[in-house]
Amino acid sequence: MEREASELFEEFKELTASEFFRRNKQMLGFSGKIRSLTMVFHELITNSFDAAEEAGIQPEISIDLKRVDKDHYILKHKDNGPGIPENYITKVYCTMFAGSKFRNIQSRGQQGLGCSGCVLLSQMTTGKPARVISGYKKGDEIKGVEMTFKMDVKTNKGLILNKKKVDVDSTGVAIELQFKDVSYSLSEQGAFEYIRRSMIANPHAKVTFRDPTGQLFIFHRATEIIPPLPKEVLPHPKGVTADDLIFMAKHTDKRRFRSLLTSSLSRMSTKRVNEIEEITKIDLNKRPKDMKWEEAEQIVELFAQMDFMAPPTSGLIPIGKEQIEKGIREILNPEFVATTTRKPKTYRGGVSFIIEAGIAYGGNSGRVVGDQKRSEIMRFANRVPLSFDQGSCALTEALKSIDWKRYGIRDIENTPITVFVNIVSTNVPYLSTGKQSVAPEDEILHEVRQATMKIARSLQKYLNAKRAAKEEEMRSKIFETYVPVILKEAAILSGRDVPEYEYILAKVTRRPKILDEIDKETLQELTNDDMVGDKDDE
Amino acid sequence: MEREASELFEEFKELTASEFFRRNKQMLGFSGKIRSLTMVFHELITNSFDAAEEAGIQPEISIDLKRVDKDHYILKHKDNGPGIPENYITKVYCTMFAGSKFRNIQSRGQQGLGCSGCVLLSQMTTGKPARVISGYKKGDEIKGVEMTFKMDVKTNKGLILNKKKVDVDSTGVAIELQFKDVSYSLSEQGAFEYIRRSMIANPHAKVTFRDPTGQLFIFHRATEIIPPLPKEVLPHPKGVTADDLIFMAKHTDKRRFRSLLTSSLSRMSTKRVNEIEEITKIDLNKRPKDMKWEEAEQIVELFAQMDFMAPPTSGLIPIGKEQIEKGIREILNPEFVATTTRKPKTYRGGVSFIIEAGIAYGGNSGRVVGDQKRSEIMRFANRVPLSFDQGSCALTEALKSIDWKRYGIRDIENTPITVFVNIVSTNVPYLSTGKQSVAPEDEILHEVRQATMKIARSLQKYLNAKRAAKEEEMRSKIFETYVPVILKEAAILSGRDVPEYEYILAKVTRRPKILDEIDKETLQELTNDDMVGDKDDE
Amino acid sequence: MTSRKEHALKRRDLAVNKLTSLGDRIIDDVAKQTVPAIRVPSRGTSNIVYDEDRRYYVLGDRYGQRSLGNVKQIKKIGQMVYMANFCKGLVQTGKTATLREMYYVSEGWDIDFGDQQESNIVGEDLEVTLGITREDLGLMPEEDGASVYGDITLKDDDVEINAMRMGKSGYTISPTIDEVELLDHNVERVIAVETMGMFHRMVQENAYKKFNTLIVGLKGQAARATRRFLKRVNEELGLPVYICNDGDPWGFHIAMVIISGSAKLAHVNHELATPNAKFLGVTASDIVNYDLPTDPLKDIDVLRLKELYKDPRYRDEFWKVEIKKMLKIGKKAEQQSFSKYGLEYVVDTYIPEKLDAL
Amino acid sequence: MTSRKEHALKRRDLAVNKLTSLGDRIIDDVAKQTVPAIRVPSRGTSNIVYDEDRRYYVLGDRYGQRSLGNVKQIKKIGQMVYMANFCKGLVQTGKTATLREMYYVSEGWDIDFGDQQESNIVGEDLEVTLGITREDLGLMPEEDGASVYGDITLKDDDVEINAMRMGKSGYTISPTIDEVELLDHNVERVIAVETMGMFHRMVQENAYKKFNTLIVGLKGQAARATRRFLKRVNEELGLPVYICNDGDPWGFHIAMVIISGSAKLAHVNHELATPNAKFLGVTASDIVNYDLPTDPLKDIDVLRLKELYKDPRYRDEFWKVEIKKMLKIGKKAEQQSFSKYGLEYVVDTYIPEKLDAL
Repeated sequence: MEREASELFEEFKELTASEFFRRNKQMLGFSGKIRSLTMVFHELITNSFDAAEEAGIQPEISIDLKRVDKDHYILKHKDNGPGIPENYITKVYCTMFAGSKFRNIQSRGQQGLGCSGCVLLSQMTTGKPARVISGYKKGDEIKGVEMTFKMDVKTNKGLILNKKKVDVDSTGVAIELQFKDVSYSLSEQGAFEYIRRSMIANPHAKVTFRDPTGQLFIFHRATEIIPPLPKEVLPHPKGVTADDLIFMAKHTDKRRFRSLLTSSLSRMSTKRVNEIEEITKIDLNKRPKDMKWEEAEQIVELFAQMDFMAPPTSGLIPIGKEQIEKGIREILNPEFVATTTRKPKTYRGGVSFIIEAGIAYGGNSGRVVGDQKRSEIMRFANRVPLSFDQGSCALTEALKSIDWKRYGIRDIENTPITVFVNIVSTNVPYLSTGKQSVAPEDEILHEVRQATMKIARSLQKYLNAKRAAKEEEMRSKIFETYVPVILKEAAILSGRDVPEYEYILAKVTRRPKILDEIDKETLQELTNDDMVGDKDDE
Repeated sequence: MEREASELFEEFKELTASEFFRRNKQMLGFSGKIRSLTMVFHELITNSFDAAEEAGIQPEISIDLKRVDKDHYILKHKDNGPGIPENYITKVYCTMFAGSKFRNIQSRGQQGLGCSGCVLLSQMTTGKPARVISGYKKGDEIKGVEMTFKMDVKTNKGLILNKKKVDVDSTGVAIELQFKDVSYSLSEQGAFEYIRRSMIANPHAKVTFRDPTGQLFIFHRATEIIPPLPKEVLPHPKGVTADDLIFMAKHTDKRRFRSLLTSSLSRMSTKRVNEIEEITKIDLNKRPKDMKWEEAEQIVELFAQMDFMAPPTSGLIPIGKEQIEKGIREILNPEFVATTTRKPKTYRGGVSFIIEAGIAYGGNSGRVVGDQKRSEIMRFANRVPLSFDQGSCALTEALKSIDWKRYGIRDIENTPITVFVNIVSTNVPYLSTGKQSVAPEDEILHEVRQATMKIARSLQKYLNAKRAAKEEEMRSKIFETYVPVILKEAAILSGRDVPEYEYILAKVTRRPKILDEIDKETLQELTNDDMVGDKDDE
Repeated sequence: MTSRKEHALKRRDLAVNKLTSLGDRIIDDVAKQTVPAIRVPSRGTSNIVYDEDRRYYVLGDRYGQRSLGNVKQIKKIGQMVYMANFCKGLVQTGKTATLREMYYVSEGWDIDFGDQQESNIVGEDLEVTLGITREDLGLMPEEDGASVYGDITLKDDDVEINAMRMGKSGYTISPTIDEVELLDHNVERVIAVETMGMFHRMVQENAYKKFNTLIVGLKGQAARATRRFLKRVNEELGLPVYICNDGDPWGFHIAMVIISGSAKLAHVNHELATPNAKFLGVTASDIVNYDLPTDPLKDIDVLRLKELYKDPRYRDEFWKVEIKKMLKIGKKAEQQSFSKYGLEYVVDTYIPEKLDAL
Repeated sequence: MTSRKEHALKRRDLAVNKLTSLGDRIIDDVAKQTVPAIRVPSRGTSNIVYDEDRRYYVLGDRYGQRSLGNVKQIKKIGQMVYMANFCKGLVQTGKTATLREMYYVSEGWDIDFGDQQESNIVGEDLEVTLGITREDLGLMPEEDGASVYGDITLKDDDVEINAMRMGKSGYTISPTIDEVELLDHNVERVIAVETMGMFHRMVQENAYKKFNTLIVGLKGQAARATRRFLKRVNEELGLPVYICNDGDPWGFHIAMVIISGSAKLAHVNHELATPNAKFLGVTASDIVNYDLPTDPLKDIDVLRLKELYKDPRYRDEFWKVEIKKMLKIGKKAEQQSFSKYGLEYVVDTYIPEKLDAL
């Protein structure tokens, strides 16, 4: 019984993004009760940080999580950012693929899915509307608006239920959402650990968190310095594809291709454009829309052969080694900490990134398993903690590949160490939608290794110095104890009297340490020989 | 330097789905050269299969892959399906989230991303348009149209470059696409293995494939039976959430909630609706739009307590054990094969699924590593091979948890076995967007284990019988050899003559096998005792 | 009392008869048109029982079959018959062979052994089926027995031997000890020690004179010949036997196997166990009382002690207390650790105190 | 020739003097206001060299330091001095002790040992520093030496011993063999075998009469006392020594250590090596010629054979050929495997043929 095409295509329809993700919420990271709640915290916190920083405000967030019933929570999240103008509120919270961060700029979020995803999850699990109070400046005035709304997934738009003007003291957004089928946990993947790690990477922020038991945690600022705002960076010639050029050409308002090139790409001077024209024989004065694919391909191939300055790094704002140290000291209170921020590098030819790393030893470093301390890895991308998919992540892979024994750490698993790694980039190469693990680009692996090995050397020095101090103390004691008894015994052996030995004792006790080192080597050699001799079969 | 909100929101924009996926192509499974090409094969083949079957046609596909340059290929894919009407062609190939399979129906593809994703990848890597020839029936006439088009990502729509009527002999779609940055491979994850596995799960299909070296592979039909068309199935009450009810209520054309319930859910009789009304005291005669969330929640909670018949399974069309066996015999030519198709079960309360499994032993079963044969697992979901993410997949997990030793297979890793598992469901719970691994739902794990253990027992019987035949042969030989020498030796020991022993020899040699079995047990006990005795310390 | 030589000849006759009867049984069965089958007493743990009266382990009543009509058992019955013929030859010519030698000899048989282990098991089958020891069948262990020092005179093949006139390492008990005659002695007791280090210490400190004793150096787990020797001096000469081992579960059990026999050799314990022998030390109490240098108990030591605690051979209150105490203090000590107080201490002080206390 | 007793006394005096001189050196240094340091010849592999003339391993010229001024070395120097005093006491009183006993005695010292291993190493330090053997220092090994059967008469502490009149297991070489006098003998040669199984076979088959030989049962790797005994019967009595071991790398090397000394004990090889001793078998050629039952070479056997091939002690063409042949056939065989041809074959056929061929 064959059916014809027109009949079959009667059922053909189009979905909105909201409908699509309603059917596929796991693609937003909402899978599992614990992970779902952590993802909500993540989306709201990063959005607040980004908004405040973009507005030049020191971020301050207060979060209140109330438990209504098993797996049912009310979340109140309030920030001190610039707020959202009234007519953008439902766009931010109800329209998927909408956002202000689609430029080539370093920011925590980037996909225009975060906030609307939280509203979708809330609505799907509880049917409750979202409530938002936004305070924002208009001229010198601070306006306030309160709104309750739902998401209309059929249209990918908001549906305002209620709206009124309110008086607010300051700018910022407060949102209240309800969730079911989520769960608050203290585990490594849970919401609390997410906040704690966020604070290490964002020592300039303040967060107040009231947990479901009513306990209040205040994470203070470790520094008053607001990180500079990352600048939008034009793509680097080595990082664009022919498709990118064609895409730019299609959507530009420039009249000539040459001016499109200089204005849309970094490191692209008129001199370079002339060179390109000369080599490719392509008329770059033509209108961008007339650029053919083959020509774009030709230009991109030429890019690969030309020498350009590395991409500008003004777009990359690392946390900075001092700030990381402050964050670590504030949260982990370690015995020793070393941090480093590497110089910018590029991967895949043109995407610049910076690796920062920190090692904390002792204090509250490491994680507690039973009554033992184990080492732990804290991964971050643009200051955002990566809580999941540790196994497949390039940052983990790079750290695991380090031979820690070379740095005097015999059993890294069972050492109270926290290793912190942050990758800063306008374009972090995530492995999947969940944005929880970084792709193993060679240059990234290399940089993480280099950064960590550098600070591991500092840790080694610290541990060595600590050991040396202890040894020096024992050294004198050994001579004072052993010399008299040995000479007494030698006297018995020779059948003579014990001679005066004050001079000898003083001589060996005061012996400069450097000599010992040399002798140690001699002895080492001897001992090694002995060992080999012992193992040597007859 | 604070900036105010309105200024910040000047940069606010909305993306189309196409733009979004252009920036995130890895979310469509396009990551890595080999995987990208396999995904393209996957999308086109499943689409062709689905289309042909939906139209009641025995699928026949021909594929031609030409290598233009390193990592640069031209793919020609032609099917014998019902074709696509002219005005739907660009929708199918250029609009993301558009498709005809968003119903609750078992089909291979389901997300409305597949074909348009392939066009997007082609365009992004080569800038070349797609060329499609579609033949479709209109009334008694077969119409033919040829089109070249591109995708306009800014609008998520097609951009027709060229269109003309053509004469065609039969219905079906031929598409020609170019790709760069992809790679053809013979590995387990490569395109060739993908086709081979597809043929095992779809023995009713015929595929002709010309590979880049020009070699022609013809995969013949192993059966002429076209699988029946799966029916659309209404959701089961135990599988819906409050959000689903509200969503249905919002988009229904029914006038009363009670009629919405009976018409939108399976197993929902008027008697049931009356019960619900009585228990919840909710007026089910009200208009669907007036249904409140709390009421929907109340109804869903009640669903959980009520007894319903299991979901109708007319929507689930398994391959069938005979058909799997045919597919396996055609492709693997094994020494032994056992297959099974389980009864439908449900997971998460209301989603029905069927597990099918097959075991092939000997012949071309297993995969060749070096000069050794290893076992291999072939995973399928609705007849579609799952090539990636084997590690995290529930099907793999269930198979690995089986104690193969219990089935007489001592070293499963190094046995020439292919284990085939197919999960059939209107809603396969994939772990991620790539649709390559199944979530570990308890019921699914259980069914896979049960199915596989059942056929493993058949395999065990086969292997045992094979061994037994060999043993029986050796048995007679042993008696004929040993009895004379033992009696000769016993005679020497006793200092007497060797007695007549023909009768005894005949007696023991002809001894029925069943007695041996019993004696074997006695001996086993004795031997075990001996062993324990030996190990026992003094 | 018959002389040892006559005694030995009697034992040989007995062995030959028993071996012959095995062949008879099979030939008789065939003549009666019955499928021959041999009943072999089971040596599994479930058939090894502690005999409270005899104070050692014996075999119970369970049997297994070796039938000519069973494809798996026929090989074993064949091996047994071949082995019986081989042993008959040994006994008749007065020779002996090791199991290893027999294994190689079996290469020429029509039914040979897969490995040494298989031939050892069939050897035990034969022992237990005929109810005589492997030594009586001419199958000797490779290992020599203990060293003996002190005033005892033995007669081996017409040679008279005095164990105080054989050098510092004394007389070595040979596997054929059953054919040795105990001629004469001038001692009051026997003290066996676990290690040769302690044996030489005892010799050097003239313990044999001080205690008028034989000194036996066990060299760890006592060989069958050693156990047979200790049983004979105890029962034939009426000498009390004392065992002084390391203070750990292994030392305890070396002594216990001498006293109450081993589970594994339950079928020959009546020839090997010396139920009258006494454990002299080192005990957990000694460790505490003498403040000995110790090592901590390892996991395996603790495990072994707990096993011993449940073993019927350790049912005496003395053992219950000492095992519990050792587990409690979590320490063990070697005999030689008495050297902490000087090399002579063990002979001058420890052993006299222990003997007094008994 | 001085009597063994005088010889022993001389050795004792020498030991006491050497020990005293160690104390003198330290006291002298202190008196001269020099930090005392003791030079200890290195026993590392790089300082062990094969002496082509003497045909055994000796120590080279490299030294290590034990300085009172070095925080790591001072402990070792202290342990050495304490141990020297302990040994001086042993030698002066004519006693001996095991290393284990000394380890326990050291509990009372102000500088003790972390573990037995540490005290063993310092013991070797003392041996090599003073240039005398541990036996001369009164430190005896725990283990007894080989068993000896045959017509030789020894004198140990005024007791005369004949090794053919000591029972079937013969005379046991004690660790104090250096104080035993070789009084008289009536043999032409010495044949040493690796296992006690073979020893008893040789005794039983009257090999001592047939070949007019002493039979020595090595019990695996030869103890120091055994090696000293073989050297003495070879050099003092002029008896040729033949070694008949299993046909595998371990059997080869047990023989070679007797012949050319061990690397590990390079500092005392002049007292232990018997360069004139000869390897009698089993060789790879024997395996082939006599068609012996074999086991396949294990990985570790192959590895060991390749090591031996590079060892200077195996530089003879004979060894090169036999090692290569064994690697090629990939098989090894035990002495007892001759039982394939009957128990008497090894004595009646194999050994006579091998002795003839030498």
